[in-house]
Amino acid sequence: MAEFVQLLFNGLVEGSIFGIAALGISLVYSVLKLVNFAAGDFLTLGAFTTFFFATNSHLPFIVAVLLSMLLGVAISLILEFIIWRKLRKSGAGMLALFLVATGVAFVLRQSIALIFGSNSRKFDIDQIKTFEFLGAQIAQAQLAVLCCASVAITVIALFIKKSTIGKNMRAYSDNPSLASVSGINVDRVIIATWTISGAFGALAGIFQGTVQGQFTNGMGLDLLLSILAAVVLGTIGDAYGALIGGFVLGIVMELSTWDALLGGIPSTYKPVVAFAVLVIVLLFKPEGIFGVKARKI
Amino acid sequence: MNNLILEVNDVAVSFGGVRAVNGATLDVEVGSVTSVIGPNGAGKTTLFNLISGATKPDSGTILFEGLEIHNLLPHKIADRGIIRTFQGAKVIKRLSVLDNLMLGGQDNPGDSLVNFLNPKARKAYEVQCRERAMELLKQIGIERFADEYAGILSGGQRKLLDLARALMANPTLLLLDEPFAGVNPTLVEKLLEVLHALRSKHNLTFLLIEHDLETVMNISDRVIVMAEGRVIADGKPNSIYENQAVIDAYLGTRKASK
Amino acid sequence: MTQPLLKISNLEGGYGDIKILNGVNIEVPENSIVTIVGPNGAGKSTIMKAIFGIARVTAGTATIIRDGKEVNVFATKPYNLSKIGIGYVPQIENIFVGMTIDENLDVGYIPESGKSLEELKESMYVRYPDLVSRKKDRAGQLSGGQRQMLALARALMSAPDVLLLDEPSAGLAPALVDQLFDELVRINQSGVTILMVEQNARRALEISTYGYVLDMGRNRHEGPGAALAVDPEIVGIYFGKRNKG
Amino acid sequence: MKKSKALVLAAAIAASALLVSTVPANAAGVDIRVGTVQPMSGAGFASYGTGLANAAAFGVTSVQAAMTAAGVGGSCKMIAQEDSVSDAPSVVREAATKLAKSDKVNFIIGSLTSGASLEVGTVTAAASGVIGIASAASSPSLTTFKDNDTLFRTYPSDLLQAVALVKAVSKANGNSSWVTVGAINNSFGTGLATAFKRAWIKNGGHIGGTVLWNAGAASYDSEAAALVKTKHDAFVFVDYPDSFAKLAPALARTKKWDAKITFMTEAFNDDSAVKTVGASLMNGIRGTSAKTNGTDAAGWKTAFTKAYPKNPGTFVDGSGFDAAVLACLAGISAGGTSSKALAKGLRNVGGVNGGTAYTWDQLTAAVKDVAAGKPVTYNGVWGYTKFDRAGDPMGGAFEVWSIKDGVILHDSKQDVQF
Amino acid sequence: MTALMQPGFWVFILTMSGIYGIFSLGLQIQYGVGGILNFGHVGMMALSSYTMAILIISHGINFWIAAAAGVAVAALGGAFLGLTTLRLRGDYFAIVSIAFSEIVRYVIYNSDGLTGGVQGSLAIPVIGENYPSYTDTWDSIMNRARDILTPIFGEIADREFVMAIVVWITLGILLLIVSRIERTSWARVLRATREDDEVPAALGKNVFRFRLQAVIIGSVIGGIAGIYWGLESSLLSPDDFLTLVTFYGWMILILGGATKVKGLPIAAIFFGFLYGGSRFFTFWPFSHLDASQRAYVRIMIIGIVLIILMMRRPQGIFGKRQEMVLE
Repeated sequence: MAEFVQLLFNGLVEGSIFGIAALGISLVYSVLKLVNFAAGDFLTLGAFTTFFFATNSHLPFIVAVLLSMLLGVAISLILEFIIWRKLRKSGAGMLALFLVATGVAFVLRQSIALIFGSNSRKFDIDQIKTFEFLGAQIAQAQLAVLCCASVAITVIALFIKKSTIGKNMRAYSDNPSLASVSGINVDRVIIATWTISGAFGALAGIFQGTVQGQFTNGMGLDLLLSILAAVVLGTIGDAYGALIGGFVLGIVMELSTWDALLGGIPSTYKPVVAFAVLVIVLLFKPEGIFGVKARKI
Repeated sequence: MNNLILEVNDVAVSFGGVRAVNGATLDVEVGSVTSVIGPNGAGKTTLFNLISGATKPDSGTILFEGLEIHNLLPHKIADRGIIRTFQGAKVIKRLSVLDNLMLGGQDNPGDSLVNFLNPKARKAYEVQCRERAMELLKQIGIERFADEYAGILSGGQRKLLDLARALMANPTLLLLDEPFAGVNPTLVEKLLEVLHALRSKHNLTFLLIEHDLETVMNISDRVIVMAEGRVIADGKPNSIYENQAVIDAYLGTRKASK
Repeated sequence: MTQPLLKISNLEGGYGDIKILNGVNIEVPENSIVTIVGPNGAGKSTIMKAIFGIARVTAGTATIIRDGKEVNVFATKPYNLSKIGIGYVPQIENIFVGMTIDENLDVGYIPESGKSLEELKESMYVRYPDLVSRKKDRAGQLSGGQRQMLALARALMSAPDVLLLDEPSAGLAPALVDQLFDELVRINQSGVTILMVEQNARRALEISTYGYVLDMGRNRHEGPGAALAVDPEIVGIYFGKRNKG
Repeated sequence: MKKSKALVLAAAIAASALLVSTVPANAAGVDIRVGTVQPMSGAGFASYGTGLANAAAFGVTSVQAAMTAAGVGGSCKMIAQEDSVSDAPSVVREAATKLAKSDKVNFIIGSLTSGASLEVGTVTAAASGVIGIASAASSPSLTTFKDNDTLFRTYPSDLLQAVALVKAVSKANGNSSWVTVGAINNSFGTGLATAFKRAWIKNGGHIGGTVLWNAGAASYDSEAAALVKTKHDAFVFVDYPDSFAKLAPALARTKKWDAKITFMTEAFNDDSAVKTVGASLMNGIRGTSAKTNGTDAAGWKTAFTKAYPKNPGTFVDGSGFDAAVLACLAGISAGGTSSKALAKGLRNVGGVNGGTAYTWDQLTAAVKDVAAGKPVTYNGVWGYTKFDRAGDPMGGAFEVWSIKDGVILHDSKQDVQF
Repeated sequence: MTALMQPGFWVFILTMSGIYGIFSLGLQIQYGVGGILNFGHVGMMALSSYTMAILIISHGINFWIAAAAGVAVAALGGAFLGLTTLRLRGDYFAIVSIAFSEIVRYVIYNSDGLTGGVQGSLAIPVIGENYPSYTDTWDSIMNRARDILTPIFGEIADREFVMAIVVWITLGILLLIVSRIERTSWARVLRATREDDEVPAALGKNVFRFRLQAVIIGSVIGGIAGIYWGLESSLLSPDDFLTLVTFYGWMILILGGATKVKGLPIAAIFFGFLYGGSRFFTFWPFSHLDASQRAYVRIMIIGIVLIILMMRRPQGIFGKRQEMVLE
């Protein structure tokens, strides 16, 4: 039992980080039809800049986090203005956008390495402090991340559901051509999308750095495929789906190692389990967990 | 011998809790022109999707030439001889107009990769298919676009191409989904002539969805009226105008009073 | 004649390299219903698409009177057209199918309308009571007629001076066509000017103040709607002989 | 090009003449060309690769300076330092091919991982006049690899390392104790883990369990749970500091892990490693590493950091330095540029044929000896340099170090000898 | 600059370009014709090269049979991928296909007893003593060919030179076959499916069959690339089959113009020489950087070139602009 609770908790923590990163990717995809392969590197950037602000510049951690999120947003917007906007105007398809995103990922990843070096970093956060819950050791830093991430996603999901700009975003992803002729400020929608994606990308990176205690410039890339799996699992474009997709993936990956289940799969197979879950779910629900079967017209 | 080519028995299907077709029963006689009319959302297009296999029914049966087809995949149903057109006139935009038509060719040996090693058979068919396609293009008057991307055609021209492509497939039963909507009246008449010629020559059966009542009344042997997923009336064109259920559900009082 | 609310002069344009409009002139007086008819490929819908930046404009002007001042339509970004009083209902895909009915209305609202969101929404639900009970449903679940009503309501949420409609009756059952044209008259009576493109030429012209017949991207005929609807010459050429009787 | 070709030719003629007459070599001097292949830009390995590449460059300049100081002709130059991104064999192959065919180097130092180093071996075996020196490869595969004697390494084989670990663990816990082995799931980790397990069982011990973890895993908590669940008197972990820094907190959180019964490898015999993981988590951890006598490793580190202030600094840096120094010395000693001559040179300066022992701060004297045709024993900064027939460093002493309050203690009483 | 003039390395780059070209050709038939977004293509390469290596090393099977079996297993992999997931929407299929290749890679990574695991092909278990390396037969053929060619071409004709010729002849033949296939009515149907499933289905075409065949043919071609990849490396490692390699294949495909095969070999060479050639970027301003900074900048340059190319010519070097803008 204790082990189950432990694995479940670990899975939830990881899942919440997947979820928060997945949200940005999911939004960008549904609004801009862009599979943002550079998203992983925004995670790395967020963690490294937070480290820089907090540890090198001795700013309070929360200030460092906010500054990093701002930076993530700024870079997302700069890329929008110098690259994505022009590409969309030239009528570039999904694949062209995707390839440019890999190009952006190359540039971003190498820039981070060039600026911050290849050494690993860690935040000045106590990783060890735990309390016992049902026999499981719950790490305080992890619990904090789980709470913050879940709250952040819920808030953003509510924002997307209720606010004017959120509704406009959904309208744009639903039907871009109609949106642009029905008084929706398309530029503002796109800026909002990049803002959320940039800020949440950085936040996910900071959370991952917090949970693991240590990170290198390969962090984002290592997580990217799992995050993409979470996006698809929770149905592309669904904010809550991103969180649920992340949770499902995180929990399944952790629980797969439990001996009570089929004797436990070696933990080196965790990524295989994650992808297998993705494939199996899609076989039964081809449009993801939250997908709706559409009426053919 | 049964002269019904198509029998739809108590077919139902729903999407996300909404019953699109709700126990529809109808049949089509060999060589007839049958029109399906009805208000929007009555389930007409869904009915077509069911017959052509694009949608699987939740319950009910569909028989074509006396054999069940409702569990078959769309291409199997097409192989049996039911060919359809689409409401929005679907053309393959990035294929040439000619290629769009040649897509309709049936039993093309070139469709099978095994015949890649048998170029003789492939090419013979291809030449024959191309000739036939060009002939049809001339009939619908867009042969000058043969080698252009179909994506450059206007809405009306796409309708024509969609129809011609269906004819390429030598159907026994042709399902036409709003073939005349958005086509200007002069062209509609030309189309009707083509269809009439085909009907008399090949004993083709037509089942069509159409909103333009005058056209429907002119060409149909029989009219089926659908509303809310069911058949609410079925009979000779003239009888429809007098049917109170049809007036309520579809025509509206003003039209009927005319 | 006073200055028209919306004026399109010598409009030329099309898609990519293909030219569809070859100099179109349309005038829409305030509080009128103006209908554009003509055969396939005449460029009817292209006029509206040109105004909304979907089709390319190569020459010509379009102006609208807003608060007594003349505003250049082509110099306004498509999503700002609602702010200068132009509403638009495209022919297809004219609602957000993945969003609820209520949200569709929210999205159509702009603060520049000068009215409150709640007030406008309320008036829409009064106008289209069918929609009230389905507020929380996804718009994709609506039937064709309801969709068209929702599309109209969505466009009206910006409280436009002029409403542009692209084939509003296309694909509607006859009974619904009647309802629709009745509704358009009502909208017009409430003070909204209408410019529409229609295949169902006769019905549309019957309710129109003025009509234009377009062919090959040019003005061919024009005149008061009712007169145009029965002009034998025009009927013969453009509406097909069957429609005569 | 023409000039250097002529020089090489002259050197070759001179060398062949010398082989007969055994007169001291290198009056004319040889131009030794060195290149490195290391993962410098990819995720995960970049800091190791960069450190090794920098250290190699430092080694080359050190010998060059010594040559100048000793008045020995010729040169030793770092020609190019190629990046292998993440050490994928195909990329290593590309980089090594460039060094061998375009840059015409005599020595390729690298790459980091065993698989990648074997790829270097494939290139050197096919080319002529190029020797590969792997700087961090520990896989036994390198020993058996058919490299035509063109692939050497400055890092001990897992087989050697495993025996040292076995000795250290059995000394602390007894021969028949239960050991749980944990390793990073790459060739470094699994190779040594497997070698250790075999050696441990042969030694009469028991294995309580084996847990592997992926380098870039999203979390390490389930791995930690699996580790502490096993029956164990001691842990043996084979890992890099970067990934252990993520595992260690997870282990600590289980409250069932004791650092004092944990044995690790030389990767953690390094201040930066202790800093990466955190001193509190490392308290009491013991480990083995190769030991060389008389080398001022700390002094070297200071000198290296001064020369390369931006160097990321990892435990393995010294191995790259040793490889470069050996390459340059071997070049001087070889008196020719054929693969055979260079290989012979490497053995000649690594101590196989005896000779005076020199360390990194005595290079001028070493160069003088070598140029005079004498064999020397270069005692590496990092470990052994005495190459056996397969090009592997032969065993000597391993030290057992331990960490207390962030300080690495070297207690020679615990050392294991072969 | 003299290093730049040495042909040896460029011959190697040419070989790799050719292998990448073959790899990319597999994607061409899937995407360029069928519109299928396969991001797991590298999995097929892994399957074929590992199958070949295992059969030769562990079972002593004849090289030619092993190579053929490798391609066959890649085809089976394609069939499996297609049968299980081809019914998904395009973008979902793309992500799932990544999952497929990653599963293949992780299984290789963790199946020590079969594939040598993380140690690479060198650790593939050998039955008996003195089994050959999997490249032995091939190497002897290459060396024999080299001995014939050296008198004609001189010193440059080394093993690599022969390899380059063989790879490019293979690519040439495959290009010919694929361009022929693209002119059949089979390809016409497949092209139709890339835009719309319903139209071809309504005309009696089994859309799924056509797509599945496209994936399998693409996988066979990917498998052939895998065989050459294995022979060129002489050592296999799971690290060689990262998703990144699939992306390189896509870059070549898109640069070449996706829908036309003729641009593909040129794009492959462009990519190969950009990738390998950027190793020579040591001149000003790169001379101001140290080696590790240059390593970062090199990959950055590849990214920047890619971005600029796609922005300038989103349809690729040889692509048709018109195909992109049709509505």
